Amino acid sequence: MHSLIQLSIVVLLLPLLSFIILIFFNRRIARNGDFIGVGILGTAFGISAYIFWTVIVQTYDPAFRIAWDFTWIDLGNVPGVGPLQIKMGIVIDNLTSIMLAMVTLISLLVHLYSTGYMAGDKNYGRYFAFLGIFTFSMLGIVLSDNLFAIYIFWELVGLSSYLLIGFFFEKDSAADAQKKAFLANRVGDIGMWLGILILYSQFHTFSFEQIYANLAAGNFGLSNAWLTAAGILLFMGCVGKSAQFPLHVWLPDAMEGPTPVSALIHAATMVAAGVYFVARIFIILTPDALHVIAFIGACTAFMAATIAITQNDIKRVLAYSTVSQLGYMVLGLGVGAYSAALFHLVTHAFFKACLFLGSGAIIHAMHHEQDMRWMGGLRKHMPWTFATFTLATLALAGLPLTSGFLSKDAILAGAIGFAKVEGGGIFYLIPVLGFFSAMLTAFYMGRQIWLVFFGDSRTHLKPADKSHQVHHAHDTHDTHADDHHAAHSVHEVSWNMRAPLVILAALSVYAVYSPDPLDGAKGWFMKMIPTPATVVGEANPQKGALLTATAAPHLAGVVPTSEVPAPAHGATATSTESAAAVGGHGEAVASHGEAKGGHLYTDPRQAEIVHAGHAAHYTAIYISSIMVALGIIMAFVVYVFKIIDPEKTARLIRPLYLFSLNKWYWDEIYEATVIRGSMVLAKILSWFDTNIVDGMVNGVALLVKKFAFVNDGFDRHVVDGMVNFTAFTVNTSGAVLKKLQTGKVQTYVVMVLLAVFGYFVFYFTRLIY
Amino acid sequence: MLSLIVFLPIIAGLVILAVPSSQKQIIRIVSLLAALAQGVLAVLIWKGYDPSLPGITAGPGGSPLGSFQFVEKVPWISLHLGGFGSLNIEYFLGVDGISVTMVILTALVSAIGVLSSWTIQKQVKGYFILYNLLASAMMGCFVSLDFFLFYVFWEIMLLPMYFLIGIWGGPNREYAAIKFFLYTLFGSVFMLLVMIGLYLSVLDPVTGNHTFSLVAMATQSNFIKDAILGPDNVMWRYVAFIVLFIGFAIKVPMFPFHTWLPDAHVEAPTPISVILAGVLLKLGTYGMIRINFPLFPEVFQASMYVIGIFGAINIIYGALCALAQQDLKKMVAYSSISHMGYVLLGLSAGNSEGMVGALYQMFNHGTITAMLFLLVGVIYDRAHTRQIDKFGGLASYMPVYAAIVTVAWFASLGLPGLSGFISEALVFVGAFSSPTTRYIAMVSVLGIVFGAAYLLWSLQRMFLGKRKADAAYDLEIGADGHEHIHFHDWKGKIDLDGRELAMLVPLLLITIFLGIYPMPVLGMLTSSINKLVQVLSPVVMSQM
Amino acid sequence: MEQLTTIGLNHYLTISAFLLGFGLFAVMTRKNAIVVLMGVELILNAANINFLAFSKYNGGMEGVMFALFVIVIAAAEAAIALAIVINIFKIFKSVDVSSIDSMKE
Amino acid sequence: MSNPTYTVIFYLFAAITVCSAAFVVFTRNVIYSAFSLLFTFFGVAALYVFLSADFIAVTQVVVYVGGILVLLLFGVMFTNSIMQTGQKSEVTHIIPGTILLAGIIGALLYTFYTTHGWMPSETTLQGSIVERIGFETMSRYVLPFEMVSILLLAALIGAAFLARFDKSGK
Repeated sequence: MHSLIQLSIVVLLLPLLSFIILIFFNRRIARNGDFIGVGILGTAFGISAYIFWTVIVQTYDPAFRIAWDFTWIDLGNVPGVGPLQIKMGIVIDNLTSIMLAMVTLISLLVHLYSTGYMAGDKNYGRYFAFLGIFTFSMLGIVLSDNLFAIYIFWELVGLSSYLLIGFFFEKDSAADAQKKAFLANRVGDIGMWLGILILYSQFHTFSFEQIYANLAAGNFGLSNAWLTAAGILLFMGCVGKSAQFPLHVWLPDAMEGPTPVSALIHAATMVAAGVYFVARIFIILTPDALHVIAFIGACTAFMAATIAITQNDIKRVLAYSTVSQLGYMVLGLGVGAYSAALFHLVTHAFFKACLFLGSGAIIHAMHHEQDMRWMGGLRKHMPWTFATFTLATLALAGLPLTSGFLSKDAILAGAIGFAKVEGGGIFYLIPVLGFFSAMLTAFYMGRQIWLVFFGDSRTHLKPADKSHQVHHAHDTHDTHADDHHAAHSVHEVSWNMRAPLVILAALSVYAVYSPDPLDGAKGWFMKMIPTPATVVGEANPQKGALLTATAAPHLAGVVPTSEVPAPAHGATATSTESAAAVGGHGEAVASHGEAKGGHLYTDPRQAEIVHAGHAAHYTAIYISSIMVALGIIMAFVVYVFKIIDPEKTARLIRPLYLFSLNKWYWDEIYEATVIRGSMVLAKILSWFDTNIVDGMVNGVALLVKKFAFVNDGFDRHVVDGMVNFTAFTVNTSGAVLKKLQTGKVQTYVVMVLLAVFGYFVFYFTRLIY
Repeated sequence: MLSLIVFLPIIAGLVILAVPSSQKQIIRIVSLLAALAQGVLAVLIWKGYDPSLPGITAGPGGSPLGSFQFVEKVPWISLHLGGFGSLNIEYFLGVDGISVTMVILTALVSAIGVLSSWTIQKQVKGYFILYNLLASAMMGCFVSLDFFLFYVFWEIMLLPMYFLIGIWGGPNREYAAIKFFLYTLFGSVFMLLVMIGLYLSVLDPVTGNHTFSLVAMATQSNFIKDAILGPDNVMWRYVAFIVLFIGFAIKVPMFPFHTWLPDAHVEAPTPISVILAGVLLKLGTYGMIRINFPLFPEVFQASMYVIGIFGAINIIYGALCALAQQDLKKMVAYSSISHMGYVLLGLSAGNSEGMVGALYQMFNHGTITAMLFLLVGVIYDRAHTRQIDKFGGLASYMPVYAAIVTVAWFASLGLPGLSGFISEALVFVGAFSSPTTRYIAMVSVLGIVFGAAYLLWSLQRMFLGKRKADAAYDLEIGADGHEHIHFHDWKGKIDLDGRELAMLVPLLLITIFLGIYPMPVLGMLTSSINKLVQVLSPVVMSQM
Repeated sequence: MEQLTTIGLNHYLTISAFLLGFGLFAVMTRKNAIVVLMGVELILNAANINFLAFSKYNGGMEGVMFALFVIVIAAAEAAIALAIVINIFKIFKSVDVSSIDSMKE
Repeated sequence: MSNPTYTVIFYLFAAITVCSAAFVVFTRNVIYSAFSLLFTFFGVAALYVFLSADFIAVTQVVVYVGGILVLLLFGVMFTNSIMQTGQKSEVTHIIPGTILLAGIIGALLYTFYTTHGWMPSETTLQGSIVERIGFETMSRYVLPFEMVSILLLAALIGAAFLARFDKSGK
């Protein structure tokens, strides 16, 4: 076993150890054992930093990969399949080591921060235990080398998120939020699970490598539609975890959890897991699946941005910006800008964690006031928080010289290139939405900065009864008295909450990632995380043909620069030929980091996109800078110079304003359709079960007819099943026959004689005929 | 060995018979000792079991030896009936991978059941005698390889169950008991007919005369070609399969025949619910695997699709019904209907993954649901109500209980790291891999979500939030200044006491351990299941 | 005409048939227990007529003896029956047979 | 024997019997039916004489008229006082009753007049049969005779027991 593997296993198990220690013994240890959590995470981070160093810095190789696995379940010699084992394993490549370092670092910082933020909570120790198990499962996702393991840790992440969101479980809102989060994730997970099943049913393995190999060899037995379905279904897991468009509703509510948790889980790591997973399965995604992913990402980015504009809760604004940024990443993956998306994942993790921790500091300082409308003027009181928060904001808005600028522009460039390659039209919607969201991001972040830090304190403006104003529950020990003298008692937070802010802010500077403040592609990250070659292009001949259909016309335009005739891009193109085709694009590819990794895309479409994406780099920079500038200017116009009064505007476009304020009514829609629907269905079925299990056929009719009497029927525990039905029939027949038994002797006599007479008649008729 | 483990409880019952009924403690201890001894024997069997031997069908030379283990085979009843031929019934015990896991489960659950019967105060003597009889019968069903013997144990099982529900049950107990009894009897009557039919159509390859031996029946070549249930009588074979299947499906319980389960569970006392859900339901599916499928493989092949559909209905229907329940115990009952649906689905897949998953699910459902019912019993003892809405905020006041409930609930909704997940996952893997049941699997995946829904919802309503206005307990400020709760007329510990922990912790540990490393159980299953799949596969039938 | 003038077996049988029919009618239709008893007596008489008629035209004594016994038993039957009727009257305060239907379930 | 007077007398008694029987059945008044039953019994007794069973005829008169009819009248007296209208007794099942009355009588007559199986033997009973009855009773039918007497005794005692008014009031 490679030493790095051993180390990574240690890293994986350390947080679990911390969980086990703390969950059982936290009451018996001094300070409820928070130092144990911090210490263990420190160690874990140290080890993963060493791994990072060895993998990224020392062996500077894009293709670096070591793996190790063991047999977990041995199904013996299965008929029709042969020996069948389900293996668990660990893989370490550049992506893994980067994620490893990132997760442990942020987790460590959050642990540290929490020692200040959560001090004095009655479940202090349990909190750190939960952080431990979360880190454990997150590391599991990062390290595992097969779909099954990822699914396992995926669910475990869901569990720990459930536990942490509902940490203040006495609050009903928290309890609702945790349930909502878990269920929304479950919905995504079943999709993911089905995707896994589709792949397994063909290859009888869960391991990534073997699935890649089998697909590349074209062993996929089912039709191509199934493969696309598998891609989209797997992506559903990401939709759930990283709160993409239909299932994003749980993330904002998840802000009920403690703020450091929001920073760790709902900004930096867990939500990023979805993107990480899509990256892992990136090369098995068919173009159709990628289109779906791209569009969902774009929609998410745009929708969340529009919602974020009008939110008043400081954490909710950040939450929606998180959703929006995740949309960017997914969009990036969808358009094939693989490395850019992952780049954004890492940069976003840092500056968003910084933002959340900063907001946590603010909330802490403001005595658990979360409504931005009652803040303001904090600049003077908390300089550190202000500085770091602003830097992170700039990164989020994507201003030059920040890390966010590099990654976001790379994604947008990829989007433009993608739209070009796909032949424009509807596909241009994706970059357009991207740029528009960039502007909105700049706008609402500017708004937030201004409302929170500038102007002077508006605490006194806060109405005494805030239940009408604020739609979310506040922390339990939050009284009006606090709010009123809040402005005076506001003070900078202690060092253990300040240090993480500084570190994270420092990691939001461009220099960390790339020497060139304008081009992330020159940085080590995008060199180390090259876009892998897809395996589905050539895995399915018919798909290959389809590809040329889409790509050929565009290629025709490119051909003059390339010496290779267009047909070479056809399904019949051998890898060397199409490699030449890509090589035909000359220095573009050379300057493009992938060439160093000896990456030659055998799939013409992918080659096109990568190239076009690079070509569009500067266009993207220009446009996005303009949009961001626009956004910031708008924010200034509205909130600094007060040229436009937001209230007036809101009244002016009230429907739009409400639409955004109420988050596009997604919660209401789900409440009305899914939740209500399934509850009603459940009630109906249980009524159906209690009353008419027999006769499925007319059962349906009865369901519809008696729909109104469901609850009424509920109370009556009437006959169910055949047993009582038979009893019923016997009863009625008895009731009918009972009429004959009058108990009057004469009636019996009559009957007897009737019988006798009947016999007579019968007898004589026999005689006569 | 097997005889000992089967009849040990009955011996204990006889001992109890001698004890004066005033000595409640002695009676309890005697049956506890018997249960523990059974457990020890089960562990010995587990140790001594060689997982490489497949079982299912006879070994080389048509004799069960070399395929089954711990075989005990002596002629029991052998009559010469003149023209009818001769009636040979054997006392024939033996285990293979399928039964040995169930034997372990039975021993475990009955031991737990005895512990949880400690609170029974009414007619302790009679209760424990019946209980031990029940334990013996269940164990006998799992180890007997002679159809007649199996049938005898199967019927013996009904009687104590009827009384245990009907005497020690809740307010509506007679109704529930009668319903249970009628349903199961209805099934077993048909079983009797099929059994006779099989007897007349199967020849023992060794002795050459008719036999009830399931081992001989499992080999299609032992059937007389033109006998009533011989290979030629396709129609009768279908009829026999369906009738037998219904007989077992009632025990499972499968969808249209499941209505006895909620009533029985709601009325039955906690230990009996534990036994019922933990072991009895498994007998249905065990019967299918041991008798129904291998004896009529071609019919099974033809009806996979139907079984799968019923499995899916069980999963989703049960989950939805559970979602609508107000009574916690009824919810758990419906959840076990839903979970048995997974077993059916896995069986209908007809491939190794699915069947291993189904068997493993049987085992896990045994432990997990036993845990759920015990937990329901705990709160019912304290609050004398099971209405979910009568609680709230319990997590603050009963932390240990809340923690264990959380683990159990998550185990039941199939959280990875707990045993339930692996079995469900394997079931789905299998069901999806077989083209027959692929779409069914795609539908029944919904069950995962609904399962999570009702469990989390009940968890929230009972444990999270604050005490409800009409809760079944009061709040009071304790000596240490913290809030405590106290239930009316409950003298004992508010949180779990030693006995309850002794029942719950072992199950908890088993659930977690098997969730992390399933091989100790799966390892015993695989070879038998692979053999079974071979027996059921169309290839084998084509040369039959 | 000769059929009518010479009295034969059938004449007696006819009478007995009528008596039987009337008796049955009484038993069937009359509500008063006493009248029902009278109907029974009519039936018995019809039977007796048959006995004697047959025994005469057969020249045997069996019919006669049987008629004798029948009469005796009829006497016993009447006694018992009336006693029962009186008891019924005591209990139900009526001899309306149709009102006595405690045999119904 | 074709003796006109004989025939006429026979028809007379037959008419008495049948009509009085019909009156017994069809009248609504219990007392009337009781008395017309008296005529029926007489008529039947007369027919017995025609059947040359004089002893039976006497027995009939003694037992029925002297015993049973008195009993019946007692019953009537006990159960309802003559004065009130309770003597009227309603009818039930009138339709099936009439149908059966007609049907059964018709059926019987049809049988009698279509059956020629029984042809009267030459040796019909002639003269008085009293002593033959005595012989038969003491020789061949002695056992039935004794049994019947015991039965009668038991019946009478039982009847007395049943019919007695006891103060306990059952």
